[in-house]
Amino acid sequence: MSQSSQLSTDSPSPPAVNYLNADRGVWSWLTTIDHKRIGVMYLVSVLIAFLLGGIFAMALRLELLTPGPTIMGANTYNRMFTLHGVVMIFLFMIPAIPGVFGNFMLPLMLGAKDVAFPKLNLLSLYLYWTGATLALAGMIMGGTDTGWTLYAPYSTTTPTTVFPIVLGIFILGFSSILTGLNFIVTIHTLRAPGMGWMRLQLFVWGIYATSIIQVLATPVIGLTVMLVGIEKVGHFGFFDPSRGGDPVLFQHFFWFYSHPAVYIMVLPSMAVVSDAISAYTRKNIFGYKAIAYSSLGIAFVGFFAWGHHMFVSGQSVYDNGAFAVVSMLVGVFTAIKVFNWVATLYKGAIVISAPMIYICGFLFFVVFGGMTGIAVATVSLDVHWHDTYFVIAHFHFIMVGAVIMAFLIALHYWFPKMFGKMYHEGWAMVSAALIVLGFNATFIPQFLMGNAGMPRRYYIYPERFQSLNVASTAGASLLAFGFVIILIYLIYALVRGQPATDNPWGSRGYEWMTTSPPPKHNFHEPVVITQDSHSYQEPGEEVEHVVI
Amino acid sequence: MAHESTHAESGKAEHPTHGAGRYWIVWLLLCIFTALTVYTGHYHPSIYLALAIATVKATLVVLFFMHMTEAPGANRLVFSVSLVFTIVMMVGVFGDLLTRNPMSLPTGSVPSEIQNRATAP
Amino acid sequence: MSSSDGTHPGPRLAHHFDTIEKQDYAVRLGMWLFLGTEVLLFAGLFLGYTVYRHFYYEAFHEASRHLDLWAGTTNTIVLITSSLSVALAYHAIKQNKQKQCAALLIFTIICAVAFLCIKAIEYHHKFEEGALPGAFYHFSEVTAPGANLFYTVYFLATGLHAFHVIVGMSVLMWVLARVLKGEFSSTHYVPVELGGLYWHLVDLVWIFLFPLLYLI
Amino acid sequence: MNGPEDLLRRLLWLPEPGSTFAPRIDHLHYFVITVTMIASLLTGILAVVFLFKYREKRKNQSTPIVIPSVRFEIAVIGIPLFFFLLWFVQGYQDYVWYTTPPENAMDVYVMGKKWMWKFSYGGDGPNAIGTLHVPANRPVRLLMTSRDVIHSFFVPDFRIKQDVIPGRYTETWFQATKPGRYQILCTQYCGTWHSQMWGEVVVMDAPEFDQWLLEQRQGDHASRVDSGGDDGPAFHGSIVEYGKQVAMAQGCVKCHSLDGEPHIGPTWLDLYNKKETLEDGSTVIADEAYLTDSMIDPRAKIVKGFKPVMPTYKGRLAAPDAAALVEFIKSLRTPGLEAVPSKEAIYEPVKPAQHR
Repeated sequence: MSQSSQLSTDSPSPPAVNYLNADRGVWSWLTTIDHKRIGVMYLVSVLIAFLLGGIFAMALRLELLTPGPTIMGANTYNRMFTLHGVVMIFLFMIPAIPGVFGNFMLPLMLGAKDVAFPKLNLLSLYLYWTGATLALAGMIMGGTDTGWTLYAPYSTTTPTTVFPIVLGIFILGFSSILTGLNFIVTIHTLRAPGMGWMRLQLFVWGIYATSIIQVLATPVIGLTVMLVGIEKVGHFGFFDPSRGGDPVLFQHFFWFYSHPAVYIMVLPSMAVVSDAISAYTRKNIFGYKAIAYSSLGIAFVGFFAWGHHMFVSGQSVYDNGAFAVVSMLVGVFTAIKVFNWVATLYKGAIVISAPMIYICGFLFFVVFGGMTGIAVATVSLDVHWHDTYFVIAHFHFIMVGAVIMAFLIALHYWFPKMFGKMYHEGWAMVSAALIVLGFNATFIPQFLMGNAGMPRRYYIYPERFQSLNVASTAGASLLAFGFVIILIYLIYALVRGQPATDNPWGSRGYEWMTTSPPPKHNFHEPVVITQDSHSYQEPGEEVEHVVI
Repeated sequence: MAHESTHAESGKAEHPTHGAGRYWIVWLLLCIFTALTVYTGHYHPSIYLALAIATVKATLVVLFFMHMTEAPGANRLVFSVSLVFTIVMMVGVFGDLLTRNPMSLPTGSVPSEIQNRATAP
Repeated sequence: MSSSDGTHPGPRLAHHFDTIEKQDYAVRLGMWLFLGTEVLLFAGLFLGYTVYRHFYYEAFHEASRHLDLWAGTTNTIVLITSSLSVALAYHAIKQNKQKQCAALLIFTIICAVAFLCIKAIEYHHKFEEGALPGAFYHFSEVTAPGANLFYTVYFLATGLHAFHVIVGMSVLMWVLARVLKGEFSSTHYVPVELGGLYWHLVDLVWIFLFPLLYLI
Repeated sequence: MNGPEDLLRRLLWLPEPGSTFAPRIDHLHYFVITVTMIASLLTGILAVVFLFKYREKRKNQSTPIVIPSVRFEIAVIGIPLFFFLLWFVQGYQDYVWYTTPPENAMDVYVMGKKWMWKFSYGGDGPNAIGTLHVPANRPVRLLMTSRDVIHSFFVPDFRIKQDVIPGRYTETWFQATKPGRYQILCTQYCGTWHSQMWGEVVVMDAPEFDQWLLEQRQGDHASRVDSGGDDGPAFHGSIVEYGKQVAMAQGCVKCHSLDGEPHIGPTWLDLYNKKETLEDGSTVIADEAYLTDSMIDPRAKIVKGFKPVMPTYKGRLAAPDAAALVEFIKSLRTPGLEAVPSKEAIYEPVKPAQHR
């Protein structure tokens, strides 16, 4: 609040020519190889996907208001939760932070003029659009009802249209691989002079770890969905038990990607928070190396943990034990990060603002969501919770509680840099409070539902679960209301917002060294890095050192 | 450029050149190993031997044809990490198959490892 | 250092790179990352193979005996030789021998075509015998349970590999066209190198597929 | 039930424990969830407290550099790791206990199919759809398979769950502690009416159960309790009885004898699991898949010595009818064979120690 009013006093006129108005016309956007424009196009695309997935989610919650049929039939419901999952995961979560903020910010943070392969970057966006179109075509052609998990042999025998959707996922996978590949090469080769590895911002570290997973895990899901598609169309028997195929093998394949995929979504969120928390507390990040290395640790260990999705699938008892232990290690890495964030708040100079409200919410959600993750990775407890609403609530705590909160933090934190406009802090704080509250109201009842034994993907449910479902739907409406407010004030800010200064938050992130919005080639003069990232001391300034 | 990376990362602009002879030697070795694997595979089939020979051949290709010996560290790391994850995938799945409750294996399957037990009754 | 002022045309430096070395380093790293992706793509199929071989040991053994070992061996030699020629082409261009490089690339592409022809003949045999994947399996000589899966894996793995052969061949043709236009030289040869790397990967996959499918 | 624990259970909406397994995992559940809630609330509250306590006092305020001590670092890694590993050890012990059925457990075969549960008691025991009768305080092992896609057998009150997979068997076991009726839910998505794939476990006192089993075995088919559930077909009598009705109604027995005599088609006596030689010389095991396929596509695999004259029953046999026919065929056994309990699975309790 205070920020924007202060800034209007010393705001210089924004640069006349920037990346937004350097070239004009739709065609100049569609053929651009400017990472910033590609980031903006990703932003528009993922927001549309989010809206679509959100509408599905609300429809599902409304359907679950009553135990019996409410507003739709069973087949519609089954298609809808599948589409909710596919849209939210493949079209929103996975590209959200890397696609939008990774593309936009990564080169700025490195002091580079662009990503290493700009054309490949554009190709990756086009592949995203192609995949999205195919998935949407699949929906229009009748949709599929397999759930986003596509478990064989149901997915290979269902009468619904599976093929366009799996083809869509396959192509989206390619888009994801190319983005990751591009980022890794960019980080290796395009760091400005003076930018050593230990001066990388934590957002860059997070994106780096994410990209490794994207490059190495995504081909496996590509192969898996193609096998499902081939099986559905050609009856090759690969996953078909009546032809000797092994449906449990499908689950191995699927989770070998889809567990690390959780970290494709979460690591960038943690990266955003690490960066933003330092900026809003005006304080050096606590434990830089620990946060950076724990990102790599999560990326690595995340590859060994997929079997904890299969504890009741008939998997070997020994494998279950091994996967359970490894899952605990992921928890430890996350715990290290959480301690570091909280310690960063300690003795800071915190600006009370919408992103800080999200950060407080984020900390609670990550601990609760993460520790319920540990709970479901505890083998015996998972026997009761597996495939119930407890698991749903757990992963929504991470997917919504962590990823969407971080997406909103990133959107607010970088909005002035991206568009050169300020949003209204007061409305932002109101909607932040609504969203944090609405989120809790939506998903805490779902934990209880899971305890009581309500299975996931239930169109009709026993009456004893109704009160909790009503509570959850009420919370979801609050959540939706919060998102609508954000949409309104951000659009207002785009059109009528106060012009932003180059660095309205006083952040020491390298991306703030250029103008808002940045010029076409990012910097007006060559960049030389002379300072550690997240360092809030003036050169030569004596500051107190506190040991905790 | 980043001070620390000029040497490590700027590639192999002036790596030691060698004659074409090395490629011919590798090719000859590959052919010999192919003959060996066909011979052993035909008369004494053993998957372990076949895989061992294939690994040797693959190593030759990677090291000399693909110039892994001269590649910078990052490229080596990338390729080895992909191999590590391949192994992780195999180990995870086989850890399951080999120790799974035998009745939870597909009907009609006679796993080599537990063949005796399954056919006993 | 190697700009386009010399006798040989040099590579173009993109605006966001400082030096050609850095740019070359970047594309090489990008290529290796892509190869890593490919490794994991095939890893999935190899895993499928090992799992089903473990389940249906007998069927896999029997079915493997019905593949044409000579065709497989010939194809192995063809691919190894093409790998050699592509490596030699790289060696040639580094020494500024454009013509030799072009000839070797043409030889590599001929090898690729030969490989595909032999593969097509093998496929044709399998179609006639009815040794086909999954539901289409009606090969009477191997009836042990799981035999259909051997052919499922066989067709999927060799099919995906053949697809890579076609892609690799197209890449090499594109490189060849540029070599013939005289675009490459001892100072600018990275595309030849990358095309070669991709081709070696195709060879690498076959080195493993061959014994696993034909010799167990 | 002691007070605080029962209160916690109600707060968490957990159903009353109905099996010997339930209290074991409930204790761990309380432990884990309490620590989780404390940890997350502490983090959240601490964040909010810091937010106000350390809010920016003046513009460009300088902040101290906070450095972790070794003690802090050890605590940050050690405390979570300690708790996580403790839970793992406890959880894994319980899990091993849960996956090791006692030797003396009573076996019930469970077949999941879209969208119903079928139970059969082995030998000449009764079959039931939708309702599983078990004795209280006796271990019961369930050997489960699926006819079509993956299902999952879940009884919230017993805290047990196990996926049911086509083409193979999985097992689970429980020992119910109190007579009563407990809901079975399917938790693996299996199609349109996944959410209606319910059943019921009826736990009876042991003597009462023995009596029930005896009655079931002694005929009087009309009084059998094959409740079809809400959506299941209304059978009267066992599934085998029903299969027999179907066989008569469809005219199967005109060509397939029930006494071992070859007729126009192969006899059904002892047909199940028999190794048949086909026309092309290959062999096939007459299992469920083969029998079902032969109803739908009879000419695909003709047994040697018979003519391809059977018409297809595709579209003429509903899925439950086909299933009942298969069960009927399975029931046709010569006396000598009948003594052997039907064993589709490799029957062996799994003791982890037996494996490598």
